[in-house]
Amino acid sequence: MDKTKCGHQWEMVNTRSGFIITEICHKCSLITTYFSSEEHPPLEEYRDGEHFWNVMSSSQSVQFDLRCRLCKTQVSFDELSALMLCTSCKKDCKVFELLERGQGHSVWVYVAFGFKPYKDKRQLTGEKLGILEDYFNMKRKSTKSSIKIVSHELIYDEDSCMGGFIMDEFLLSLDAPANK
Amino acid sequence: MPVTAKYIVEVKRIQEILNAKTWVSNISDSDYITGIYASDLMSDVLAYGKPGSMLLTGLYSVQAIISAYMAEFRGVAFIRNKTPEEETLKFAREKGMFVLSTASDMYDACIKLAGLETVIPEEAPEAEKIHKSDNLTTYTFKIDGNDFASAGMVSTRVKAILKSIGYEPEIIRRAAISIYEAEMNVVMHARKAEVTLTASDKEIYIIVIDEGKGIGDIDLAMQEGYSTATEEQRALGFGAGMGLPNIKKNADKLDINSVVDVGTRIEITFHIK
Amino acid sequence: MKLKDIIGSLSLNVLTNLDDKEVTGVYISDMLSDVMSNAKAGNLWVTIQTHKNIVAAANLIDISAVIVTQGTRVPEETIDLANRYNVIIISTNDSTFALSGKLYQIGIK
Amino acid sequence: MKYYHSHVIIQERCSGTLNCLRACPSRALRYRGGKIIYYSDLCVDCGACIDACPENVFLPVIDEITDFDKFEYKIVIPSHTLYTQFGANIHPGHIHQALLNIGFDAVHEISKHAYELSYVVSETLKSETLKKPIISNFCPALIRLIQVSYPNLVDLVSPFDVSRELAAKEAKINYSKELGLSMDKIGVIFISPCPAMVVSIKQPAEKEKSWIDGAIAIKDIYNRILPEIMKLQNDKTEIARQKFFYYGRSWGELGFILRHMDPEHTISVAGIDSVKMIMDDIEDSRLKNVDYIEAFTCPQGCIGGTYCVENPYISRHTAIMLVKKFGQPPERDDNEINRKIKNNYYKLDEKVVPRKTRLMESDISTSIKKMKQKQRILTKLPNKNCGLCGAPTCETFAADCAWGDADLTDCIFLRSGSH
Repeated sequence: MDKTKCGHQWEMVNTRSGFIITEICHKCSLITTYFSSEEHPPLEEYRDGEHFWNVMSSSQSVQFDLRCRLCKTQVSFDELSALMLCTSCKKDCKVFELLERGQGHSVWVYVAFGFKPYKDKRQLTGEKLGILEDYFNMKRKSTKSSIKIVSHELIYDEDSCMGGFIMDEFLLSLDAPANK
Repeated sequence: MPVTAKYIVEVKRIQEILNAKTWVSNISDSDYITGIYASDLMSDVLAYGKPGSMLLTGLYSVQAIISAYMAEFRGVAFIRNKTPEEETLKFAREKGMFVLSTASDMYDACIKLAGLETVIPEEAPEAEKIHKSDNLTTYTFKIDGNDFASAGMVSTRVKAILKSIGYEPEIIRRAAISIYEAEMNVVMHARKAEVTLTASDKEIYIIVIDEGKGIGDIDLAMQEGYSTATEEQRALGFGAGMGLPNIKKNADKLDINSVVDVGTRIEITFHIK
Repeated sequence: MKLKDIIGSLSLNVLTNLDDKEVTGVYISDMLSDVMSNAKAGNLWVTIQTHKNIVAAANLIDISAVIVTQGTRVPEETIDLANRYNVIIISTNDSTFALSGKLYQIGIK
Repeated sequence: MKYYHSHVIIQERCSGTLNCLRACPSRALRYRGGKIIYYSDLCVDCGACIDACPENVFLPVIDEITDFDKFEYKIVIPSHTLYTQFGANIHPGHIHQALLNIGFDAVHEISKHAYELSYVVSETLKSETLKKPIISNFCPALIRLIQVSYPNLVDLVSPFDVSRELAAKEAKINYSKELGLSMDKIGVIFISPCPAMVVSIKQPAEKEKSWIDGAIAIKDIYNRILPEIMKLQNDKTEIARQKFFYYGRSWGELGFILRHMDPEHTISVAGIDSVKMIMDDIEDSRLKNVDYIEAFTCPQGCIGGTYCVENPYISRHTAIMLVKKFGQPPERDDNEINRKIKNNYYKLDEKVVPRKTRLMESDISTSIKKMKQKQRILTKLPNKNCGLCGAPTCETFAADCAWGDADLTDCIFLRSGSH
């Protein structure tokens, strides 16, 4: 079968549970994020080249691949750390612009975040974002709305992002996130 | 009609029904659990889980077993064939808990186990409802008769708890005064007593049950200035005969039951507005 | 099965706007990442999570409704967001386990 | 609300001795992930951490003398406590002269105002309808303690401004008139015995803004004025008896506010644990016939402050000797004071209000849920208070877990199951 012509039907395979760990170097304030299948992040500060890493947070999460039922093409999404539903924001942000444009047509914008530091790590390609978007839209039954997945690169200021993250940061903590 | 579920199931039945793999057993054939709590959120396990239950969870962190232990659960069953970590198993072995895993997902596991539930309809008296609700916390304290040196300790601790919960200062003040007076009564007139504080979003409820000489005439004891304190006690500034009247003045509800030469039971209630 | 029938027969509290949807199956989890990877469109999602992030997950998967158990108070913020995204949030005082039994009894497999 | 605090934490200096955790009476400190965690909402600025840390991790935030060069005219108000730091043979006049020698333009004495204030309070206490006992607001750490732990008592806090503020107000107004300078060109600097008073100047609990422009620690100024004092002693300099040199009868030790009041209906207490006992008694209405309470969180009163140099017991002795040798009551014009009372000259603009802490939930049900979790956790903890989890006690650890700030696995006893 010609894979380029296949009208892919994606399914989620090879799901792996683990933790998204965020660390900060207290010397240069650089932040790094990575996926680990080990529950316990390094407790003590450790040195890696010129950086001194300290754990900031760890959230339970999953990694997965998408595979086409028809042509068996398998795409890994190891570059994806989390999806965030954009809800409201400053006007200058391109993602919010997209959201405002889409609202009337019920297009909901999700931002796919990669792992930090963004410039040093492989990030999701536009093609992969498209596949992910197709997968979720196909999975959805609703005809009234659809979703759009965009890269974190469109965000104006990540630190002020107030969207809804699909990650499980607070499961282990005894404080229910509702009260945060 | 209020319905309470009675759930008593042998652990080996659970194993069979869920077709579960046993990682740590620590259980005899006749061991049973009295409830099932299905959750991935450990804060709720601690807040609402009932002792004797089993935790059904998809959270495979070691926190799961620790939270189950804190909530006095008998064991944990992991769903979706999760392989528990060695640390979890070690903890379970040390604390005498069981660890199972099943291929079912949460809904599947729940409905299989739900069939075992014996549902007994039960008329719950209105008064007991609040004490059966999840929104309360209970503390017990002991008081020794004649221990003037420690008098006031219970009141201080109760006050600290009420403050942490965040009740209005006014109600805390009234509760503190009432408990202090009740405490003094025990110290002066009884051998020992147990104080139980139940705090909820609807009321603060305090029971003081003492073993002692009891109150012969409650109406008389409720009169300001009436006192059976000894001369020595009065010389020290105690026993002005204001104890019970003062509680009545401060409490929203006061119930006294007493049997001479056996003891007294005082129930003090404060309503939260 | 229709959502309105389920709400009616189990007398659940609807916290958001309600339009009737077809319910297919139940998914129980308090982990958003788990819901994202395992729940199916049309599922009833049973959880005790109340953070606004549940709206992001429910909308992504096109969940028919979220049922919050244990009478947990759902923050305004979550309800507002759910209304914006047509996500339905329902609440019950039952525990997750007790509710599953009832859902099964009324015939949701 | 962002609270101003008396110290900054220099994390790099900390090797994890845990001394501060145990010393902190408000349980505001934790040690997690190699760092000190500071719950500033619980902090009462008592300075115990500054004293307890052998590595100087807690750096007091305090002004330097050069910070005041921007003012055209600098008036210094020494805390009573300063006079007790040099021994009983040093006349307070020499201390004043030494302060002038190092560059201040004027010294304004505080004890006149303390004396005046005690009269104001005594007059007020005669009122039958007043809610009693009145709690002295002299010690700012006590005010923070009441705001955080005894919210029911805020109404009892003295409604009058404290002597150091009254002194600053008078100095600023008078000098401004005398010199023809606008008030913002006149700097009033307080010499403080403790971090709490510094905070009360930077962020007063009961008014918009302090009359004082800045504060210097006694220990910082000590080394500057000591050589000057020694020089004055050697030269046998006559003490200039300028008109603002009043020698009050008291110097900041426990009991000094009460000197001028009726001892039958007053209680004096110092040291944070003892203060808490008294506050508990007030809450339970257990103190009968007490009209006024003077309380200090430092042991022995202000002479036990973190910024003092001398041992408080020696300071106490010095204080007694100073009163005996040089003490003379300042003149007091009761009619003038009565007039000012009528004009609300002494009254504070705002009331002290309770402070919300991180442990207070918005609704009772959530609170109860948390308390229940805490209680359940606590029963499973070893109650050894070892501090290895990074919390000072098992109880604080249980609360931290319930409020989501700590992980159960931080407890080494829970992990290894060795109890």
